[in-house]
Amino acid sequence: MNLSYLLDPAHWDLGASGGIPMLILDHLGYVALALLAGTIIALPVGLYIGHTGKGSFIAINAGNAGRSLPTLGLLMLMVTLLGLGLLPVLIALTVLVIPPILTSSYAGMRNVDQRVVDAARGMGMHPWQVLTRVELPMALPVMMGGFRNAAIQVVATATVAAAVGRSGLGRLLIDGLAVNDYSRVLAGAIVVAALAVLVDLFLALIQRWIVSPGLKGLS
Amino acid sequence: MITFEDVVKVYPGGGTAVDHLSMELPTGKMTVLVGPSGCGKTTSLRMINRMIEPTAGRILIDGEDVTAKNEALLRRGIGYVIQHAGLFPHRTVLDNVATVPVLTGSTRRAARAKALELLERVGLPEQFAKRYPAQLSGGQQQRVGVARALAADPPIMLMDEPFSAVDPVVRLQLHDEFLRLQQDLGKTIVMVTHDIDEALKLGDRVAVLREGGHLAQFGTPRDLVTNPADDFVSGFVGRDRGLRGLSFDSAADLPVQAVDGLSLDDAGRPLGWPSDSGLRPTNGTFTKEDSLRTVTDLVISSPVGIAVRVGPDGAADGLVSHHDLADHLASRRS
Amino acid sequence: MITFEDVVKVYPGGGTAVDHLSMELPTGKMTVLVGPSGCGKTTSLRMINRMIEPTAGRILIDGEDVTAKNEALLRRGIGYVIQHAGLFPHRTVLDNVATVPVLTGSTRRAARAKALELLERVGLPEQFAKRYPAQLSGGQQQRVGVARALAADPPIMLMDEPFSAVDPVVRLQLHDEFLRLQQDLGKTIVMVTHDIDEALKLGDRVAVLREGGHLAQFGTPRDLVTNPADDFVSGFVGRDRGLRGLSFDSAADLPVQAVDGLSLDDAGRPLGWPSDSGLRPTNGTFTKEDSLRTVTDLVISSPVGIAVRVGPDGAADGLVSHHDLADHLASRRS
Amino acid sequence: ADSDPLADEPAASGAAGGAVTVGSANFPESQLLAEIYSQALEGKGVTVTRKFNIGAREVYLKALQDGSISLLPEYNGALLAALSPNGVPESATSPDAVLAELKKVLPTGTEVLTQSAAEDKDTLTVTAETATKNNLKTIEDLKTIAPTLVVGAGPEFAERHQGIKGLEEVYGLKFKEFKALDAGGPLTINALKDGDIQVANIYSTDSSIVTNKFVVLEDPKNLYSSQNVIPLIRTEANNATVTGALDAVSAKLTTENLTAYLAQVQVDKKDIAVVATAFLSENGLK
Amino acid sequence: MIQYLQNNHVIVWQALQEHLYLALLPILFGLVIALPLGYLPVRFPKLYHPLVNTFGVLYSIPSLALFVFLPVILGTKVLSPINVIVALTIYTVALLARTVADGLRAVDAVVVQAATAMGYRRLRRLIEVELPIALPVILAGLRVATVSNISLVSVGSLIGIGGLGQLFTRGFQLFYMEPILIGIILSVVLAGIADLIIVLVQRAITPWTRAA
Ligand SMILES: Nc1ncnc2c1ncn2[C@@H]1O[C@H](COP(=O)(O)OP(=O)(O)OP(=O)(O)O)[C@@H](O)[C@H]1O
Ligand SMILES: Nc1ncnc2c1ncn2[C@@H]1O[C@H](COP(=O)(O)OP(=O)(O)OP(=O)(O)O)[C@@H](O)[C@H]1O
Ligand SMILES: [Mg+2]
Ligand SMILES: [Mg+2]
Repeated sequence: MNLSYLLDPAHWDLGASGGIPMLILDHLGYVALALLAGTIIALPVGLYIGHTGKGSFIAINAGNAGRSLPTLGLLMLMVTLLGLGLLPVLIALTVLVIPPILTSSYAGMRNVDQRVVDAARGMGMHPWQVLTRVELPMALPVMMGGFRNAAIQVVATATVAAAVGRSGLGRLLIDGLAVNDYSRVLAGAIVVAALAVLVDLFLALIQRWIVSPGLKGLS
Repeated sequence: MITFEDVVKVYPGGGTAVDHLSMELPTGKMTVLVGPSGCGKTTSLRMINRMIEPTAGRILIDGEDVTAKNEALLRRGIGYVIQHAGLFPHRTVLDNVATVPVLTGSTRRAARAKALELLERVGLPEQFAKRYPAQLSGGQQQRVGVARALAADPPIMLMDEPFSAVDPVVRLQLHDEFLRLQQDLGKTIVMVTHDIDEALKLGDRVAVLREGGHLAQFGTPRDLVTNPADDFVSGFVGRDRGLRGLSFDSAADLPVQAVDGLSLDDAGRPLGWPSDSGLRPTNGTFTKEDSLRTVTDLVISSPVGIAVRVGPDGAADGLVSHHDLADHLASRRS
Repeated sequence: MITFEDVVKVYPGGGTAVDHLSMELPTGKMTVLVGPSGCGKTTSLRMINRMIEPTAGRILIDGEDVTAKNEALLRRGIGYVIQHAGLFPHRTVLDNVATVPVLTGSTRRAARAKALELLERVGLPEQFAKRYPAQLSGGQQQRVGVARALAADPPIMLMDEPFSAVDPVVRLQLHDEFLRLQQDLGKTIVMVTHDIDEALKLGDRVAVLREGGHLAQFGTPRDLVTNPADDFVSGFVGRDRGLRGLSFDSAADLPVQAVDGLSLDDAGRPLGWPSDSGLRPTNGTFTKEDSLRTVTDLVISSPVGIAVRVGPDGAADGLVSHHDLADHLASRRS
Repeated sequence: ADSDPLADEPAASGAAGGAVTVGSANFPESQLLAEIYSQALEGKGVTVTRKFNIGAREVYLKALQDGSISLLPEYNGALLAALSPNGVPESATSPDAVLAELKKVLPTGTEVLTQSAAEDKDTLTVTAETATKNNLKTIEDLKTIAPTLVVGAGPEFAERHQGIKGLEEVYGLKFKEFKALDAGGPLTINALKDGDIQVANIYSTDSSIVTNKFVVLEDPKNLYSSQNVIPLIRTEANNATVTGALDAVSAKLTTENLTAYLAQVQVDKKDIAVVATAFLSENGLK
Repeated sequence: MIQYLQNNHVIVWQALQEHLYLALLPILFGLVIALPLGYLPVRFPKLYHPLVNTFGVLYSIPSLALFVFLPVILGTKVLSPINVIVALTIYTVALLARTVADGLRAVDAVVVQAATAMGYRRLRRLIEVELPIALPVILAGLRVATVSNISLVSVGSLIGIGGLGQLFTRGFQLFYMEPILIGIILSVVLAGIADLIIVLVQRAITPWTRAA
């Protein structure tokens, strides 16, 4: 295993367009946009289904069906349909993050102890207050679990963007592969895995911050 | 006063949970709903704060139909203690208790101060305030549940098997605390249990429900024990009816003999019964406030068959023998 | 006989759970361990089948140290009924009960036949056999737990709060069934509970443990009630000690008066006490097999202060008044 | 990793009856040629395993060396460039000269067969608009404006002598930016069309050049030397039958017919296998 | 699309077969490895977090990188399907071992104690009591792993081994939607069928979960 590419300071030049820092930035950009889009789409649906119990069959199966869509195929399909540009990458990655976010927000809501919800209603909370003050905070540990899963997955998978000519850490893999430079591929793999771990750690910190200590051990 | 007027609840797909229930629960008193599992106790209770809507009939609070009020506002004025406490796991004990005051517009600061006071009141010292429910024992959680329901100082409290999750020893302790609290507060309380002992001990009124949501009897604990309406009620009240009945009779009018043959200390307090092998313990004493049941027990457990009555200062002021008691009990008849 | 010889259990990091415990649990009898939460009951029980190893001391079964035997084999010979039943959720009721026979090499067919018989015995008809535990009520699950422990026909049974998960009414029912079963089977049973009533009702011997794993008293239920070793035991046995004590005294020697003034049917069975307003119910009768407690209760609850004794055929054969009872109770002294 | 006990297929075996694993690069022409080779070999009773679409030259040469594949369609000039670490000798410009040089540097255990007349060169291509505006005819004309232009090609272009390096050494071109896309594939072509890049590396046989009226810049300094299609094969997989079949194919291949058949794949979206069969039968090879 | 299928049914069929084999073998291997591995943290609870973290990192290595690296590490040939199989097995293990551990850890301690007290020895107890009870959780994990594997295989097409993924690259190179669409549909259908099979198996072997 050859770490020369990774350790070469020239590849860590902050400004260089093919440098690792820029690639990380682009990569994180895809990741963040996909997570944002996925959350906007999946979270309300998951919460609604979990809250009402209506359509849980759909939630579970849509989750699984979503997972079965091959990201690479979807990406290539989107490129042939929509042309180059950022949109195809975003669509493919968003489809990837929807299932874990959907199923975890659904499961988080389902797992909320109904007796507690009952107590909240019994104290005179309005439905919206029950949702925001009781159900959501209690569902958070499970929801964050799903979100972290989605994040790890999308960090690893965003590398396929390079297969359709986009930037991101996948460049190290695709370009390294194309010129038979294993050191570069290795650098890519390491940086991606490290980034995934860091993103996960970061989210774990957020989780600690927003999840009530009273729920420790309930996730 | 809470009035049930011909209330019926039929669950869609289920049978009749509550069947033409009419009763009046007096203000400032505790009414206990008791009956076997599935007889409609919880359903009846939850119709009061409209967690469940009746199929027919009306429920009035002080003459006003509960359906006339906004649901949420109605509930904020009614404390509700749920089985297993139903505490919010994500909030500290303090914030659990402060919930309703905050909901009703109190400042967080004021609500917390109030909550602290209430925790004190239910026997939880300040150091528990910052804990989360998961860090409390079952009995402590129940207390928080009660404190939380009291927080808005609601005139009415609903309690669904509030003491069922704790072991018998702790339960007895909670009962006593609760009775003391209620003496201070004088709330209108509706409580559900399936433990007849609990019902008889805590209730000012007891409503016995039977399968299918029928009211079998509504009355004071004494009514139930001494005049069960039917076999179902007498079966439910169980064995020892005679002895149980004695708990409602005061020992105040029980004639006593002069104190004699008992060793006393300087202050006149009983030391024991002299015998060949030294002093034998009295095994307890009673006062005028005790019940005939206590006296009966003392007579029987006394080594000499005589129970000792003491005055407020603890000095022996009378004796009751088997025969004295028998006379008194026999004379109550007819 | 199960012998505890100076048994000590100290959990790593915890305090002493069992402290120099010595006692002898007689063969063919039921011994109940009772005491407040955390006093070491479960720990003591589980050292018998080596689910927990003692820190010091020995436990012998019929003189043989339990550590001399292979763990798994030892356990197969000891039935264990765990709190909340601990049934295997993935096996039918029948296969749950058949587990140990299959483990010990019985054919599945034979084990199932046996299991079916046992289910019958604990009051579960055949149609329950194919169900899964989740399809049973709490009380039914407890019965399956008992049947499962009985399946290998072990001479010894350990039961950890076997009746705690069910409501009071069902619990009484299970108690009675269990006493009947034990009368047939005559196993050596060790049971844990924290309910003193249960202990006094079911145990041939009762061991009262106190905090810190000390044995406070070991004796028959009657010993405990009439001669509590110390304040802890008398406090634990609770109020009504006098009345409780009467449960152990038979009504057989209680002198009775001739039957008089009671309306009887043709077969001599009591109909009630005549009065101006018609017949008043006797509120129950007793036989020579009943306890003095039952008689006391009947006398008190009787509308005329007189309890009616009946013979095996149900015909009234004697009357007991308040004074008769008082005489008898008083005469038992000294 | 030269002898691998886990290898699941007898890929490297050049057994007498003939069993050949045919590979291809990851662009349609290479796949078409590989399919033509495969069908021709099958026609002669050779057992063929297809492992197409492997990747860039750097990758598939590795596969050839470790025996994962035993035959590939190659281009003599590009292959020579890839195998000459110190650059291609100036003299090697004619097909035969290239072939002679190539034979000197072939990895041991591999050989090339007769090369065909069909050529598919790497080109630098611009849109007609760019060409007119800047008056571009040859690569040399790019010299002044190169620093304002983005060039797009497969990722490997960045490191190759016949890519960015050679352009700088031979023509002194320094582009504003290099965009890694694909080897003359749709990314590159679309990027050129859309103006994301101004200069593209496209293969000369590519039908999109005609369709889009792209302008191929001339290569006066012969950076892209002759690029004749030539079979590259592992020696142990070769035998008379194989050589015979492949030589027959090479004899019929011309730049024109290759371009035409490739257009059937690229433009008409015909199946590669069908087009290959058509080639063989229309050229009397079947 | 029909047209394309008619013209290319041989290729599509081959791709489908290859896809199936590349996706399902790792599931099998992964399951076999994950069962004992997932049991470890049950036996030695201290191992739980280290194991979960390790699997988390493994799962975050991009598949393409793994496909490329395995030949270097294993000494396999670059085009050998073993690379893909090993890579996907690693992902399967990373997913499943955790599920197995979680499933086993979630088995009611009271039930385990009951079994011990009845005289079960450790191994038999694991096989007859703990594993069956953990099955619903494990199978739920297996469903996710299977479906993910089936969609991951196609990434292999970037290095020339990818089952239905070959249809993606082929279509992409020609800028031609049909093969991509066919590949996606077949991949999804394959995943759906595999998922359905697991669900049916689960229904058959865990009848008690439908009780109550
Ligand atoms: N949401 C519901 N839908 C249908 N039937 C219901 C519903 N809730 C309760 N029931 C039925 O109505 C009857 C009364 O239920 P309820 O909960 O009031 O009983 P309960 O007296 O509180 O019993 P427990 O002591 O077991 O709590 C029962 O037969 C129950 O099965
Ligand atoms: N595994 C353990 N490690 C450390 N301490 C323990 C452990 N198990 C029990 N203890 C402690 O040992 C003491 C006795 O526990 P045990 O479970 O025997 O009590 P118990 O009498 O059965 O109580 P309960 O009525 O609550 O079941 C308690 O203080 C308990 O906290
Ligand atoms: Mg209820
Ligand atoms: Mg215990």
